[in-house]
Amino acid sequence: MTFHKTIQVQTQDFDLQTEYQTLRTLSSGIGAIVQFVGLMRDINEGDEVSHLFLEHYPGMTEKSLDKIVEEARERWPLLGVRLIHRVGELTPSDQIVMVMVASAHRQAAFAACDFIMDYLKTRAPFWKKEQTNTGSRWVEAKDSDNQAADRW
Amino acid sequence: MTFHKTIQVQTQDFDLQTEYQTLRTLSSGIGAIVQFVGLMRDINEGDEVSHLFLEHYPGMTEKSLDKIVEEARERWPLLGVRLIHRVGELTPSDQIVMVMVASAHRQAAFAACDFIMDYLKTRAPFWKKEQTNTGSRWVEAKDSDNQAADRW
Amino acid sequence: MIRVLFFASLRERLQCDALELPSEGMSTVQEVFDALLQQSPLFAETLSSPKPLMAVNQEIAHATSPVKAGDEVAFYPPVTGG
Amino acid sequence: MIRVLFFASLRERLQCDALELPSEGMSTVQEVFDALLQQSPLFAETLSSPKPLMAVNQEIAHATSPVKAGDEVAFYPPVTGG
Repeated sequence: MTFHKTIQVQTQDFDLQTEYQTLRTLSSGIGAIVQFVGLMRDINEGDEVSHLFLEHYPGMTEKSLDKIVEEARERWPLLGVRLIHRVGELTPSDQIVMVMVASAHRQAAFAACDFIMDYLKTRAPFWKKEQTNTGSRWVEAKDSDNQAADRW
Repeated sequence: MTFHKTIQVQTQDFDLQTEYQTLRTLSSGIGAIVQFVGLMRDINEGDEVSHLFLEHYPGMTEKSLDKIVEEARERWPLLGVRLIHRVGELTPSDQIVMVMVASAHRQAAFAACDFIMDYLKTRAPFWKKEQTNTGSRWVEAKDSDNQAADRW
Repeated sequence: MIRVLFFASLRERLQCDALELPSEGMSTVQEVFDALLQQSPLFAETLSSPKPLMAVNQEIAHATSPVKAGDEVAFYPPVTGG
Repeated sequence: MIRVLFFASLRERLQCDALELPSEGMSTVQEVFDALLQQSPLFAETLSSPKPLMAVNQEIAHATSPVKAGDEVAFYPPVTGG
């Protein structure tokens, strides 16, 4: 079968069940589906967070996500990938991001889903600004040194 | 919050959405949910498979799954695990097994979900018998030598 | 008595789900296994190669694991769940 | 002209979303960056430390990446999606 790929950047929430059913019914050769969902936590760096605003770089966001998925596809024998990342205003427990990978076998699906999330976190142009009791602040990248290391 | 754990061995199908909603709403401290679903493929070892029968060892199955989940919980800071494994008669594209892991962070959820599936595949007493055009046969374990290695 | 269970391909090849063995003189899984080899030529052949996995009271066990009267000992082929 | 974009904390600190620079004499991202440092003391201070990440035409780029008239060059802080 041909490789199935859907990538969406959107403000609205997504329905995991719809996404899963679409992926699952693509082929009876699918033996494993791994799904990652990132949810908004109500606490960060010890402070209560009431809101999150997700900024992105329209155009580059979609291109970079596509590139990440294509890289995963070159490395592992995948049958399908569905990826949705939300932007805009979010509140605690909201779904932020979803990566769903289908393959004939478990190892490929796990490895590719993990890989896509790793790459997304260090390469896709999204930025989080959070609202706490004491005001708003941009979330610090945990690996900010790494990200800039070989650029200059 | 306390650790949430549900383990079920059942003949009936499961609804991923219900499972996900239950896990997701446990705590607003959940930042990551990783889900694995194993589906029945219509082909194995090059032969078309029309049916699968899953035998298990009632009593030991539940105990061994519980042990596997407890081991994962000791290794990673998990907030919840839901695990369902089906037994009995299955047809292609049927859901066989589901492992859902919730944690504050992504790495723990990925690692624990992968670990639980690895251990389940080598330690939980399930056996698959498949029906092909040419008759029925027990599925060979890929790591049968490893499984028996240190027993005798 | 010791209750012995067989599963999957092993159950089919032995044409036996379960049997009871007297527990006298049996202190390890190895001894239960040796007694089973004496049951019949079919048992001797089927159990010798490949050697099965085993559990005592529904916990994974080894040849040297202890057994006592009233225990449930299971023999089974490599598992294929998931 | 070269279109320059800023995002997130960098955009806020520079108080600037986007600007245009003449493309004459500019062949690399480094040269675009150096021209930005000349814009104002605020730009010089904000862009020097920590040095931002960059993209050319919506692809991840390096200081040595080529630029030409009509290109879109973006500077931004480390990303925090996912």
